[in-house]
Amino acid sequence: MFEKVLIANRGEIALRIHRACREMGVRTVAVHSTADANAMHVRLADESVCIGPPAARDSYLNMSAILSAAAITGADAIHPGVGFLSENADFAAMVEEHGIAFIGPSPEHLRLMGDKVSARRAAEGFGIQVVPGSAVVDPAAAAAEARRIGFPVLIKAAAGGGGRGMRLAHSEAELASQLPAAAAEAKAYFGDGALYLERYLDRPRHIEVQILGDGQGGVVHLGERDCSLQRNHQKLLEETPSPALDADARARLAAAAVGAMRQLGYKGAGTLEFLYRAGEFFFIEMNARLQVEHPVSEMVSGIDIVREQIRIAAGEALGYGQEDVSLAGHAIECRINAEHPVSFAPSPGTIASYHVPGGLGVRVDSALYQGYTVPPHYDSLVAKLIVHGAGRGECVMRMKRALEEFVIAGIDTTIPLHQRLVAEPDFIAGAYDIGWIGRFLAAP
Amino acid sequence: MFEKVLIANRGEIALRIHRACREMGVRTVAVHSTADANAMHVRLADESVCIGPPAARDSYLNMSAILSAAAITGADAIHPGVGFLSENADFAAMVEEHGIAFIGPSPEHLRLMGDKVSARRAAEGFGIQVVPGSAVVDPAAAAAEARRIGFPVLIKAAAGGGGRGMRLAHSEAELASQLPAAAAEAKAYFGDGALYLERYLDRPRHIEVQILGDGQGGVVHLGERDCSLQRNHQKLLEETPSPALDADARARLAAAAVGAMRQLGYKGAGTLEFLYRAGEFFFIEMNARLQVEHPVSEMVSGIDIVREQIRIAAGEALGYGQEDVSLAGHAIECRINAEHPVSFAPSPGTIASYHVPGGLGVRVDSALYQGYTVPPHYDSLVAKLIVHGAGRGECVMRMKRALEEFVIAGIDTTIPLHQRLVAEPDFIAGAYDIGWIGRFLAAP
Amino acid sequence: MAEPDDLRVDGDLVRALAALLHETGLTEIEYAVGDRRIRVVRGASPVVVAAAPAPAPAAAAAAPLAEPAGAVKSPMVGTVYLAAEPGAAPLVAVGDAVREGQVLLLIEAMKVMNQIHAPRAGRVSQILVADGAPVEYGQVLLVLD
Amino acid sequence: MAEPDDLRVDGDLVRALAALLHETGLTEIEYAVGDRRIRVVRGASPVVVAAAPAPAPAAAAAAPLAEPAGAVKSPMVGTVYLAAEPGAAPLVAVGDAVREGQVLLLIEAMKVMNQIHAPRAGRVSQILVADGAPVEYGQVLLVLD
Repeated sequence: MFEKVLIANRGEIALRIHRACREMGVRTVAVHSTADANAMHVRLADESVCIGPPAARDSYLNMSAILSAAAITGADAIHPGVGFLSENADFAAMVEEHGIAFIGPSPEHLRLMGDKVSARRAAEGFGIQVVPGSAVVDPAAAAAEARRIGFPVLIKAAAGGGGRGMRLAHSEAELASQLPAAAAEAKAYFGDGALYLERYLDRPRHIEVQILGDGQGGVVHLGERDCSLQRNHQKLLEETPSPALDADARARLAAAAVGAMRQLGYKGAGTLEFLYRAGEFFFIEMNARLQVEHPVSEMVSGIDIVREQIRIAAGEALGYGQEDVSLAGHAIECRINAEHPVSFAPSPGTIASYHVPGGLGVRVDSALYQGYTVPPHYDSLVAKLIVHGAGRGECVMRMKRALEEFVIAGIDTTIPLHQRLVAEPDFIAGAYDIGWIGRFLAAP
Repeated sequence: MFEKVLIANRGEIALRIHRACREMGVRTVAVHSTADANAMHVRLADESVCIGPPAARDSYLNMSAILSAAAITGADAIHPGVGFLSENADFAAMVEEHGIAFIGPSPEHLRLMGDKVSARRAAEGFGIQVVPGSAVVDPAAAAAEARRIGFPVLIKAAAGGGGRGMRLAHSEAELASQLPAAAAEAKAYFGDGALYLERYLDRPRHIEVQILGDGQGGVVHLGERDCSLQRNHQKLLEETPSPALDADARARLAAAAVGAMRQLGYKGAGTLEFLYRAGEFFFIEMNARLQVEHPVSEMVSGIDIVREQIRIAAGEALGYGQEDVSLAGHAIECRINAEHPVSFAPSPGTIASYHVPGGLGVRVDSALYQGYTVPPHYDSLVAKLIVHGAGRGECVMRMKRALEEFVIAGIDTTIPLHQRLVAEPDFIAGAYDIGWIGRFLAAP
Repeated sequence: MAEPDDLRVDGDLVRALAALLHETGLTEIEYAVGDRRIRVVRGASPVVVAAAPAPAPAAAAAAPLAEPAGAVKSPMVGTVYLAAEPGAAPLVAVGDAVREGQVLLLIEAMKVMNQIHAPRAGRVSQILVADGAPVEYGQVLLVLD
Repeated sequence: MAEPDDLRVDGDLVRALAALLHETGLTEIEYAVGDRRIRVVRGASPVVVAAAPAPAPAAAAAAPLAEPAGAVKSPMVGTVYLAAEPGAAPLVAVGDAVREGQVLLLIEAMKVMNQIHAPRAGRVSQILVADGAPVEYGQVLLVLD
């Protein structure tokens, strides 16, 4: 096992990793920008190193500063967390070249899954259905492809993610007019103008499967997560199991994901994301890293995903099979952002008072504390409220009462939005799709 | 189901009950003394009624004030919580006479279990071994009985509890000299000078079984709890499963407890307490109510014990059998008291800062908040920190890191004591008995 | 003219003013007589209030924060009655002079009627409860001048 | 009558007023008699400090809170060297006058030696790092007068 893990991230996920290390008896190094000198994970870590100014490109994305921090502290592993460098194959390779373990998949797998086209090709190779579509070679070929898969079609940046730069075309004329703009946008956002065309699915759900592989033949899944409640492609609330799946669909999905990861020889935690509609799953991408919403899978499986990541990176085998994993009850996570609950205007600032809900089945993952100042430089996620219950109904009621108890004063948060959400008949019925939040927020 | 439950208690257990009600869609009435006007459960409840001055006898033990509060608010059930009136058969009967449901066992069962002698007789009737001994009729009979069961013997108040008024006699001479003083003490503490004599067990463990019965034939157990870590008969830390039991002992214990409760037709949550030594269990008493340490059983079973109490009191059947109860992983609870961690001097006062640990497997049951003032009138329990993990080792490590994160400033608490405790080799090995804490604290 | 050694702090005065601040809800009092001057300020002390979730409405009307000097408070939880029996005239009315020990109100608790007696002689200046209303312990029932 | 130079701080008086502030929950007391006047204020600021758990020790020495005006800070994380090569004389010593742009120290990061230049001319008044020590971003390396 590692002696000392450097946590190359910030906020609640850095604290999450610190906690897992602490519980394994592994020492921690927090790295931080000058804006995060008072962050909770910095205060709790065994050691901390300031790696740069507030801008992420000069601190949390500064590979040489992070590697230098690992060198001066003698860390023998780096956990990249979520976002920042977590899916950067070059960083993973560089870490390993320095004789330090990268807590994540191999650089090859990061590279494979980091590009939508190669990821999709790999999925097809593993026998997983993908959304019909293909790379855009030229406008004429794109038009022919669009006719084959049927309008409306979605134009995406091949190197993109997070929903950025997606465009919908309902006709050949629209397609022709959208392509140049989409290419320019892709180039601007992602440094690569390559485009991708695919069938547009009407009101699908976003359903993903949590995988753990040890790279030694061991692969298990921890069930699916339904992340359909998204605003501008940002997930707001996730739950497991999905209220939309029956046992057959669930078994098919899990078998496809596990089979693919076994063929790939995948090492680490990862998530295969799918669109689901009317009994059919279409692979969209794989996140070859920890995900923000991993806690809901932990709540139903009892498996500490971050601990498993660390064990796997240290060369340990899973040591258990799918038959040893039992998924019990239901779990829901609300992402609490430092944003106005109606306008979604970011709301950094000082936490005037902070009181978290407690009791049975309630978990809070947050790096906030009373008196802490949320800096304006990073994303707005400040707390994850996760509840677990025997069934979905109990779980929804528990989330309601936990939201009632949660006090975060001094900044605006999305708690009031979540309170509205969990009282909505559609949510209570589990009847929502990836467009539901957009329609809900647009309603008068 | 009830419309409105009056919570006849205070502190964290009142909040615990409020939470269960809230999650069932049941409205809550908090009753409180003038000292508790700013208590968390009072703030969160749908309604609140001040029932008297700080002294418990005039407020939380004031039956007519509580019944009047139920009358003026229209509550259709009363949950007595833990302590105060929770085991008072007269109160339970009075509540029912007023047409209000008492969330607890029948007055008859409270009466049966409220007296050590009748409880012990009942246990023997159900085929459960008790510590050899009997009621003290006169000094000569007591001496004969002591010779039969063997010295040393323990002299207890028949109506007592909490370890008060217990005396050890190593010889007939000691027995003769102790009896009058013990009778006087029993009279002073419990209003009843009747005494009880039993075999003294050397370094036993305190192991208890959590039971749920619906009074309609349904009885399940939720495993045992090891509560051997006690200071002056006050539990400090509890865990489940007990590190001392093997599968056979565990099965025998559970079968005895479930069998007894089935014969009794017990309705409600209850706990049968045993002393355990060298493979043998001896019944000591039954707590016919919710217990402070119930959360550890909830963590491993996934069953909300307070919800079950409410459902049972509302006339519902359990609806599941022992085969549906699966006990997974390990759970530990640390009782955090407002006391100096070395001198145990009570430390009421204002909470200057409060920050609870979070993350996977961590639960906090506490009614504290920053700015709250712990009143000097009641017991010193201010928070319960409960952790759950796949195994005992993981659980102990999680408790360590959670204790590190817990901040309660402005008053003294027993957090530092718990930090010492979880680092002790004997605790880590699970090698402790009911005298361990006493020896640990007496060590230089 | 005050001598230098006259600058002693009158703790009782400050305490009295602090009590006035609390009672009145003011946050600052400044007082000057001739060349003597005192000013007391109370901060917005938001911690207690802010740290706690929004309080739920009380069942019965909460006792007023600043209670009048002649307040007669409820010694028990129950239902208050202003008259000895339904339809009868109220036991007392605003403006009535009452003797010490005179019955002012009745509170029913556990099906028992409890008489609430005047703690001293005086004149009824306010009646703060309605006939048949629920009352909690310590709630102000009426005020004697 | 007190002379101006008589205005010494009466510690006991301040302590007495501070105790009164605590006792009464006030945040400010101002008191004046004639030309003598005292005002004590209690801020509501301790929350930030109190709310956080005890900070863990930093890997490298934390930058001092109040940094000197002529502080030269590390632009990167790495290992600092005072000499151009092992065994050589230090690049600068306390008391040396340096030109703008002169190399003061070296920081090795990612196996690359980076020269740290004087931002302006001046005299080296303090060197705050040891040869071979790890440094973090923003850490004060040396001070120029």
